[in-house]
Parts: sequence; structure tokens; C-alpha cells
Amino acid sequence: MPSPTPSTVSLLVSDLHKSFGSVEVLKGVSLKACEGDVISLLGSSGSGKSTFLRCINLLETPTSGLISVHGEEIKMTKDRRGVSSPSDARQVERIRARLAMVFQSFNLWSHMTVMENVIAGPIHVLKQPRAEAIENAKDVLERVGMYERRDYYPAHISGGQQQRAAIARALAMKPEVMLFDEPTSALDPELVGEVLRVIRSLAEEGRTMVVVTHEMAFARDVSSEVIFLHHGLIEEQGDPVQMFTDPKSTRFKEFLSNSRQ
Amino acid sequence: MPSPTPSTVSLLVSDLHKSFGSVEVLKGVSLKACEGDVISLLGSSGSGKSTFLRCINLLETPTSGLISVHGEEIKMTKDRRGVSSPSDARQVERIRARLAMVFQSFNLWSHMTVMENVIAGPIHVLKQPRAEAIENAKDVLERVGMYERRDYYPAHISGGQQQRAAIARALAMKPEVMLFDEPTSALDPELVGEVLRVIRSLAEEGRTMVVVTHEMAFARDVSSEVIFLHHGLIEEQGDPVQMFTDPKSTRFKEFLSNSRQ
Amino acid sequence: DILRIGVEGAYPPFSQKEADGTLSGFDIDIALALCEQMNRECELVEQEWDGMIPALVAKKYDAIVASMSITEDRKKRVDFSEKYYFTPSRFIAKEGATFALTPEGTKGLKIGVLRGTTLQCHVEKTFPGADLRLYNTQEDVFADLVTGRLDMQLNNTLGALDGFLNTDQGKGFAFFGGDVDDPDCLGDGTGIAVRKGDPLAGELTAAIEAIRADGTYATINNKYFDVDIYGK
Amino acid sequence: MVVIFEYRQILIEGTLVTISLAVLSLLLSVVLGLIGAFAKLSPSRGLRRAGSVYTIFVRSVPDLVLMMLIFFGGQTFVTQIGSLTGLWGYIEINQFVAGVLTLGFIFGAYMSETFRGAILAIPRGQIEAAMAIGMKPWQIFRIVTWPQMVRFALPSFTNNWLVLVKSTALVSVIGLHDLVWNAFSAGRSTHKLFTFMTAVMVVYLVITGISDLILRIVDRKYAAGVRRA
Amino acid sequence: MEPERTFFEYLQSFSEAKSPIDFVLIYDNLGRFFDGALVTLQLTFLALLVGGLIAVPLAIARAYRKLFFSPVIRVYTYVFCGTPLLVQVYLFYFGLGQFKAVQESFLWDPILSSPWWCVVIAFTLNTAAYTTEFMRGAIETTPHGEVEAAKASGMSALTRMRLVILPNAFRRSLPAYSNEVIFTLHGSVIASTVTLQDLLGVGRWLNGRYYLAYEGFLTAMIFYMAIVLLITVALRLAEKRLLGHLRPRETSSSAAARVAA
Ligand SMILES: Nc1ncnc2c1ncn2[C@@H]1O[C@H](COP(=O)(O)OP(=O)(O)OP(=O)(O)O)[C@@H](O)[C@H]1O
Ligand SMILES: Nc1ncnc2c1ncn2[C@@H]1O[C@H](COP(=O)(O)OP(=O)(O)OP(=O)(O)O)[C@@H](O)[C@H]1O
Ligand SMILES: [Mg+2]
Ligand SMILES: [Mg+2]
Repeated sequence: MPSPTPSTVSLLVSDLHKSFGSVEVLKGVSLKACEGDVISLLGSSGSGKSTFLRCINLLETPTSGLISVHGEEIKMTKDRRGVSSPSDARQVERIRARLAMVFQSFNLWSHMTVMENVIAGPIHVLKQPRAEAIENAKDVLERVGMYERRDYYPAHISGGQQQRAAIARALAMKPEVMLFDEPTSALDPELVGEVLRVIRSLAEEGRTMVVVTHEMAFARDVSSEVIFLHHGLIEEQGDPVQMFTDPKSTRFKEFLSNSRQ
Repeated sequence: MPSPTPSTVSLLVSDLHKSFGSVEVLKGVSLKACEGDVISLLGSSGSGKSTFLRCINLLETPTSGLISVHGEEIKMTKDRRGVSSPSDARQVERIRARLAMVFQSFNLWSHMTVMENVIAGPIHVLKQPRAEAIENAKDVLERVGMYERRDYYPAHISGGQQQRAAIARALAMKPEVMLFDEPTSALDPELVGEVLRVIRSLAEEGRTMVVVTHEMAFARDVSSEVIFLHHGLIEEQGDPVQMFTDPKSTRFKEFLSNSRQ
Repeated sequence: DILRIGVEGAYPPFSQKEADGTLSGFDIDIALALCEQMNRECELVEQEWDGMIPALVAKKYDAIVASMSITEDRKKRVDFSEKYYFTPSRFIAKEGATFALTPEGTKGLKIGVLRGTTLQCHVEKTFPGADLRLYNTQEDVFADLVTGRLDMQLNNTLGALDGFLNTDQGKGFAFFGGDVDDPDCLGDGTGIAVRKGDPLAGELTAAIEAIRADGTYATINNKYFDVDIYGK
Repeated sequence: MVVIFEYRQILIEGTLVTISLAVLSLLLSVVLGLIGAFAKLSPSRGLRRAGSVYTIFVRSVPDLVLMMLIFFGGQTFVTQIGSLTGLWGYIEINQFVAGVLTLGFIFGAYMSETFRGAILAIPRGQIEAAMAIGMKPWQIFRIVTWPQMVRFALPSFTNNWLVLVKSTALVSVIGLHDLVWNAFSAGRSTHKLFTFMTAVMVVYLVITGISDLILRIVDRKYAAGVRRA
Repeated sequence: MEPERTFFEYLQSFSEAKSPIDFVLIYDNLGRFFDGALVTLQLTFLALLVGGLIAVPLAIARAYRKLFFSPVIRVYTYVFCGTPLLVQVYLFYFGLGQFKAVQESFLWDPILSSPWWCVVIAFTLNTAAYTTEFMRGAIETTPHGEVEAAKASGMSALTRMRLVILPNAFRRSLPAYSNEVIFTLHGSVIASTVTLQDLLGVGRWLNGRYYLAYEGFLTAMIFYMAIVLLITVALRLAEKRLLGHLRPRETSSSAAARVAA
């Protein structure tokens, strides 16, 4: 369901390349997301999905390409050997505060309780007063069903609970763009449904989201656009309903048919 | 597809109880599997599925109940305090060699390569000559698509590859009964399909299998019987097609409806 | 059987180690002379001063010839032969020092002595306010006196002369005060210690008398000292 | 520097004493350590308790105190036992042997912690996987436990060895003529303690440096399958 | 009739009659042992306090290798960790004292002439070197993902250090620090070799004064054991408070397996 009115572009990536040593993992990937868009990123293991997300908020430095968030382009410089790096650390911090990421491996801060994990960003980055941060944290924790577990350390909750805590931590930053890396990998079928419902409701609030997922049903039913990555290139891209009913590229056809046994 | 001729019973578990401390995790679970049977074990997280499998090959000692493999009953004794334990270590080793287990967390031996992991059991337990063990290992590794990775250490291959190596290790023991604990949890949809095809082909060879899984499609299409565990009890049990089309218990109905978003 | 004698080896000129590792000194020569006198085969066993008496009790050796003063305290643990020499002890300080050797005058003064000596007993008893520092070897006491870490040290006069005052190191230092008079602590003379009840004590006394009589003692004495150190 | 050269003989002798003391104590401590580790992991409660008492005792008494007690008191104690029971008159406790025994005893306790930790560091699941295919206990030890235990134990073993080498210096306080004792007496008689102490530090750095290197090579050999950060 | 008198008499008769140990002497000199314990504790804790304060910046500089200090610090830690503490103390006490220039310098009178200060300096430099190294290790092994999560939420380098890296590293190095406390206490006995009357110094004094073989050492030993006991209890309480997030969950097996998978 692409937004009907021509809304503002909140995330623009163009011709992104990324190499590790001599291996080129991303070979020119572009993406445009407007407010309220939910973009699903599909692709088999090792196709570069996580790397792409990590490049967007500069946890990996792209080899070349352009990233802009809400019209603000991230400034990059190249040194003599051609290695590029962001030129303005302040800008990177500012932009990261507006993007939020849910990691494939959660990456909760292990020495903090769930609650402390959720309020750390708002207090120290957004400079919210503590009381306000806790108030907000309550909301997001309830939203993912984790409020009763707020005083547990990450090591003491199950994988699915960790994943939900990580989502809550991202939500608490009230980001304009959210990046999800397989947000349901550790959940059983019932919980998968629940978390995907949360993501859908976020979309309805108008947040922009990029979601790496293996859940075909989610990609088909919730997203406004589907991107199928293969060996670092966009193999196919477009409206979900159309792509699932009438896939164009042979590789995506194969992927779909193998997925439905 | 239950075998048409009344075949021999290869695994019989009756009224199995298991407590951890004061918590009863299994509250009387029974199971009967004939040659070629594929039994799917469903249930939400924490319902006792892994514990049940681990009791079958005595990695956990059942609090009470009876286990017999191919007609041989595992002898148990109770000490004065009522703690039961297997009375014949030899027998346990012999029976374990005829059962194989694929662990939820793989448990590959980290100091051995994939190939070494696969041949260790055949050489040291089945006393196969090394050359023969390697020959067999080749077959099973090719079967799960891991032959090219045979010289990698577990830490250097992806989660999905580790899972397939663990399956190969179990296969190499040519067991009569195989126990799988979520054998596709780390795989992408394509690989999931592939591994499930391997399991199906094993069933066709006449091996008995008990599979803990979250893949509803697999449970419905491949297994000869489905067991739904809930809070340590069998909530529903029976023919897969019938169970999925017409679930009896409310809890299983709920589980099914939540699984299909 | 062999007679084993405990000696120290770091108390010149009574006992010291030559560059080649052999032992020499007054105590050593006396010990050897006594053995010859008694017609016994002897073995010298080196032992740090700290553990001298415990090791004797533990039968590591049978007698101690190591300038050990005969005191009441020690007599509780071991027996002694009659003395084989007697020398007084004196303080040493910087030339021109003006301490008062009274409990008040020594308050806070840093005084160094060898651990486990009669001198330790004396300083503790007489100058309880002093800052007493205990060392493992006499040489370290001298070294710290030179660096100024100690204000005074107390030691046997002969040892002090040969081991310190008459050497380059001892320039600028001098005896301070007269001979220390404290028979309770310092005892009366230096004897040879043996285990309690060991008849060896008597044999050693006889041997000491014998070497004094036949001139062996005098020869050894003159090798190291200008005066007869046997005392009265 | 010339002084060092003049006194090279006794410095070399001292170094040899230090090294042989360290190596022999190490051997003893490994034996005691293995015994201690298996005692602490054994199902028998008595053994477990004995193992704990051993390690807790060593941990709570500084090594020099223990050494002095054994060096000075040990001989007396042995003799007292002898005269009390009338079994022996005098048994010589050689200083060097006493040094080896004391150091070995102390570091045996640390080694047993090292080995125990290494055994426990092996993921439980790997042992279960071995049980699940029907391996016998000793096969599990040989095929799964031991190779990994060696690897997990190495860093801590290296550390213990380095500490042990340094602890040998303490025997000089009790009068054993090791490197430090010899250098100290040479330094005292030449009034060049600083020079000699520096020389001692250099010798120790060389010893620790070399053993660090060797153990790193061994570590690399055993590190098969470990992901490097 | 005073109980103390009778106890003393009993002690006296026991010591003289039967015991190989002279309890009367120990009893008479207990006061000195308490003084010695005070010296021991002062030395130990002063060195630990100052050494710890020095170690933190050094460890950070070491962990982030770019700083040019790193090699200099490495030489320092290498020398102090690689040589015996006894030799270091000798070097400071006897070695430095041998130079006329040192004796005449302004530092001599207040500091270097005093055995107490020499020992404190040597101990401090020693424990700082060890602490630097294990703290560096802890900083370097802060889970990479947690640092990334901090970056992703827009934290500045300083905030990351203060909020995520240091608290996490400090807690994880607590066990190593417990050992360091004990080892510093063990090392403090070296003070007695340079005339200080610490606990062992008093023990040696007693033995020297009364020509004893082990009474002094035994008493010192018991004092040390008591001190270590107190320290251990204190540190265990601290660990319990601060390392809650590292304690395994009681029902760890299934949860950990899920996270690993
Ligand atoms: N730091 C790195 N150094 C070298 N190669 C890397 C690095 N990170 C990722 N790669 C490689 O880049 C490729 C893409 O990895 P990426 O993690 O983006 O895959 P993915 O699509 O997220 O797969 P999955 O579904 O398994 O998470 C893989 O082949 C991987 O081996
Ligand atoms: N060693 C143990 N000690 C105490 N409780 C345990 C132990 N092992 C498992 N449990 C508990 O037993 C219950 C069943 O655990 P089990 O691992 O069998 O669940 P499961 O059905 O396999 O779940 P999942 O889908 O998460 O693997 C859980 O509540 C778990 O917390
Ligand atoms: Mg990924
Ligand atoms: Mg499970």
C-alpha cells in the first residue's frame, strides 16, 4: 500500500557499494523510502541484507554511494588510498539518533536491565529527563509485552524476550526510520505474529521501516515494497502483491517456489 | 503415512515424568513409534519438547516412566531417596549408539573439523575402520550439501551449515531411531525445504524419527503422527491431516490460528 | 661420625665468604681447630642468622660456632660451652653525633641491628621509644647506615671495626658512647651452642681450654685481631 | 657492566638454580593440579572437600610465609616427629628439595583451579553429544574433553608458569642460592646493587619472554577451531 | 578467680608441659601482631587504591592502540609483570640508595629514605601494571555488538565509553581484580625483607627474639588467613551485586540454546 499523497522522502540510498577486502558484497544497491513506507528486504543467507542495513547507519563504511536521511546527505571523504569514511562525526551521531536499528543478534547491553537498556538512549542521546524517559519506556515495553520483565538482565530472559527488548529499545528513540534485521528469528510462531503486528502498527503511525525478513506472509501482507537481494544486487523490486503473484526474475521465482514446500 | 503392514515397534515411551527440582516439566507423556514412522512434536516454547527428547536417550534421567528401544527396555533403579538412575551403564551406551540425536544447539565438537565430527562416532563407537568411516561420511555430507565444507571447523561456518553438519553427524551413526530437536531453526526458507526433504527421504528408507519442529507444513505433510505438547502433557495427538483440518483441543486450535497470520 | 657445625658466613671478620665461595674468619678457624683438637671429622653448615637456633634444635647440625652470646633467653632453648671470646658492643653513628643514650633521647631514632641478636634484646629493653629496624645480615645494617636510613647501629666492636669503620665505607662514622653494659641481654661472652643436655658442651669446653693452652688460639687470634679477644 | 661480567660465574650458577627450581616445581604442580582438579570435580563429597581445602588454604597464605614455615619450621617439625615416635633421629631436608616441594605445593593449588576451569569451560552440550552417540566415559575424556581442556587451560597455565618463575625469587629470602641471592650478595660486596638488580630483572625478562613465546606457539597449535576475534 | 588469669595459667602449663608450640609467647605478643596486620593492610590497600587509579587511563590507552602511549605503557607493564616483586623492591630500596645523586635529591628525605615509601611505590607500580593488563583485556572483549548498538543509537565516543564500555568491562574484570587483591596481599610480605614490621615482619621478629622455629610464622599465617577470609567475603558480596547480569539463569539450558541457535 504505497502512500497515496506524495509524501516526503525519509531515506534515500543510491548506488551503494561495499567490499570486504577484495570481495564485493554490495554491488550498487539503491532504495527510496517515504514516510510510512515499510520496505521488506528478502534474500537468501549471505546475500548482503545485514550488510546493507549496517551501511545505512554507517556501522559499516560504504565503499561508495550516497545516503541521505530526511534530505540531509551524509558527508563522506576519501583518503589517499581511496578508503572512504564519514567526514563529520557529529553529523553521523545526529543522524544515527534519528535512525534506530534492531540487530539480528539483539546486542542488548548486558550489564543493564531491560529498563535501563530502553532509557539509556533517550537520556544520554536525546537528553530527555529521566522521569520522562521512564514514562515513555513503560509505553514501549508494554507495547511489546515486556513490561513485567523490565528489571531482568538480558542474560536472564529467553531469546524471544531479548528480541522484543531490543525492539523496545529502538522504539524508545522515537526514530523517524527504523531498521529491523530479522526481528522474528528467535520467536515461536505465536510470538512471530505478535511482533509483526507491532511493526504493522508502527507503519500505520507513519514511521518508515526497512525490515530484513524470512517471513513471506509478512512481506506480502504488510510491506509497501519488496526488495529481493541476490549476490549484492537487487534482483527484483516492486509492489508485494504483484511480486508474489507474478515474479519476474528466475532467481526470485526459484526462491519463492523453494520456500513453499 | 502410517506404514500399512503392522511393523515392529522401534521406540516405546510410556508415562514419562520429569521434574527439575520441584517443577514438573513432563507430566506423563507416552509415545509409540514403529519403523518408518515420523512423529512431529509441536508445542510452544517451554512446553517440554527438548526435555522429552533428552529423556529418551537418557541425557536427562526421567523421574519415572518406561523407555524401550526395539523391545529392549532400559533398566532403571531408584535409590533410597527415590532418585532414579539407569542401572546398567553398558546398556545405556549400547542403546544410545542405536539412537541418534540432533541437538537444538548443534553441539558440534569445536576442536574437530566437520569431517572429524562426522567420523568420530563410527570409528570410536561403531568400531568402523577409518577408511570406511570416511567413505560413509562422504555420502552423508553430500546428502546435506556439506561435503565442500568438510575441512572447516564449526566456528568458521554459518549457523545453517553447522546445523547441517550436526545432522550429518547423526546420520553417520546409521541409527535406527533419530531424534531431531528443531533441525531447521537456523536455516533460510530454501534450506529449510532442503533439510526437510532429507528427513522425508530418511523416513522412506524406514528409519524412525521423532522431530521437534515449528514448521507446520512439514508436520502436516511429512509426519505420520503429530503430538502437541502443552505444559508437559499431550494436549492432542493423531493423524496430521485430521489434526490440522479439525483440531479438537482449544489450546491447539489457538496455537494453529496464531501461527497462521 | 661427622660433627656438623652451624656457621653464618656474613659477619666479617668472624665469618665471611671469600670470592671463591669458601668460608673464612675467626669463628671458622676456631671451629676447625676445635674439631682437630677433638679428633673429629667436621662439616660446616651455612645457615642464616635468623634460623640458627631452630636449626640446631632440629638437628640440622650439632653445634653453633657463630659468635653467639651466652644469654639467659637462649639458655632456655640450648646449652652452651664456656665462652671462647668476649668482646663488648657499641653504637656507631655519624662522627659528631649528639644523641643522648637515654630512653627520651633515643625516642624516634632509627637504630639498626641484626635480627635475632642479643643487641635486639638490649635496644628493645633499654630504648623502647626508638625506631628499631631489624636486618637479616650485618652488611645491610652498615649499608643503610651509610645511606642515612639509620641514625645509629649497635654491633660488636670488633666486627664493627673490621667490617665497617676501618673500611672505605665507614669514613665519617665513629663509635658512639661506651661499651654497652647489659649482662641480662648481652650475656657473658660468646659460646658454642649445643642441644639441651648434649654432653658435647663439656667436650667443647675442654677443647677450648686445650687450644688456648697450646697456642693454637693465639695464632688464630693474631691472624685477625691486634688484641686478645678472649677477655678476662 | 664490567662488574656483571666479572661475576658472571655466580650469576649463571644462580640462573641455573632458578630455572631448575622453577621447572621441577612446575612438574610437581601439574601433577598436584590434575589430582586437585579431578578431586574437585569428583562425585565424592569427601574428595571435593579435600580439594577445596587445599586450594583455599594456599590462596589464603602468602607464599613467603608458607616457605618460611616449611623451611624453618619444617625441619624442626620432622625432627620432633622423629623423636616423638622414635622412628628416626635426623632426616636432612635439603633446601633445594624443600624449595621445590613448597613451590610445587603452592602452585599445584593454582593449577588445579586452572584445570578445573578448563574442564568446565567445555560446553556441556559437546559432552552430551558424545554421550548421545554412546561413547564410553574414557572415550569421552580422550576424544572430546582432553584436547579441548588443554586448549582452554593454556592461557591460565601460561600465567601460572610466569608467576611461578617470579616466585622462585622468594627462595633467596630463605637463603637458597638462586639468581637473586647470588646477585644480591655480589651487589652488596661491590656496592653496586642497582646494577646487579637490573641484571636480575633482565634475566627474568628473558626467561619470561622466551616462555611466553614458546607457549604462544603451543597455543596456536592447539587453537584449532577457535574463532579469533 | 578472673577467667583470664586461669586461662593464662592453663596456657602456660600447656605450653610448658606438652605443646611443641609456645602459646604464652604468642599470647604475650598478640598486640604486636595486630600492629603488623595494620601495616600489612595499609600497604596493601594504599597500593591497590593508587595502582587502580593509575591503571584505568593506562588500560584505555592500551586498548585503543592508536594512541602513541601504548608502546610505552606496554614496556612498563612488561617489565613490572615480568620480573619478581622482590627484585623490584630491592631495586627501589637498596638499588636506588646506592647512588649519591639519589641520596642528595629532594626526594630522598621525605620518600626514598623510608622503607615504607619504597615499598608502597614498588607495590603500586606493580599492581598498576597487572591491573592495566587485565583491564585492557576486559575493555577489548566488550561484546562488539553492544558497542555497535551504542553507536547505532547515536552515542558519542565519550558516552559509549562511560555508559557501555567501562561499566561492562569493570564488572567483567571483577574476578580478575579479586585475584589481584589477594596477590597484592601476598606480595606485601616482601615488606619484611626491607625492615618493615608488617605481619610477617612481626612473625620474624618474634622468632628472632625468642629463637623459635615456627611460632611467629604460624601466628602470622593465621592472621593472613583471617584477612583473606574477610577480603573474599567482601569481594563475593561485591560480585553478587555487580555481576548479576552474568549469572546463568536457573533454567539456562533451553534459553541459552535458543539464543545460540
Ligand atoms: N566483516 C566481514 N568481513 C568479510 N566478509 C563479511 C563480513 N561481514 C559479512 N561478510 C560477508 O558478506 C556477505 C553478506 O553478509 P550478510 O551478513 O550481509 O548476509 P545476510 O544477507 O545478512 O545473511 P543472513 O541471512 O545469513 O543474515 C556474506 O557472504 C558474508 O560472509
Ligand atoms: N536443567 C533444567 N533445570 C530446570 N528447568 C529446566 C531445565 N531444563 C529445562 N527446564 C525447564 O523445563 C521446561 C521445558 O524446557 P524444554 O527445553 O523442554 O522446552 P522446549 O519445549 O524445548 O522449548 P523450546 O521451544 O524453547 O526449545 C522449561 O520451562 C524450562 O525452563
Ligand atoms: Mg543477516
Ligand atoms: Mg527446545
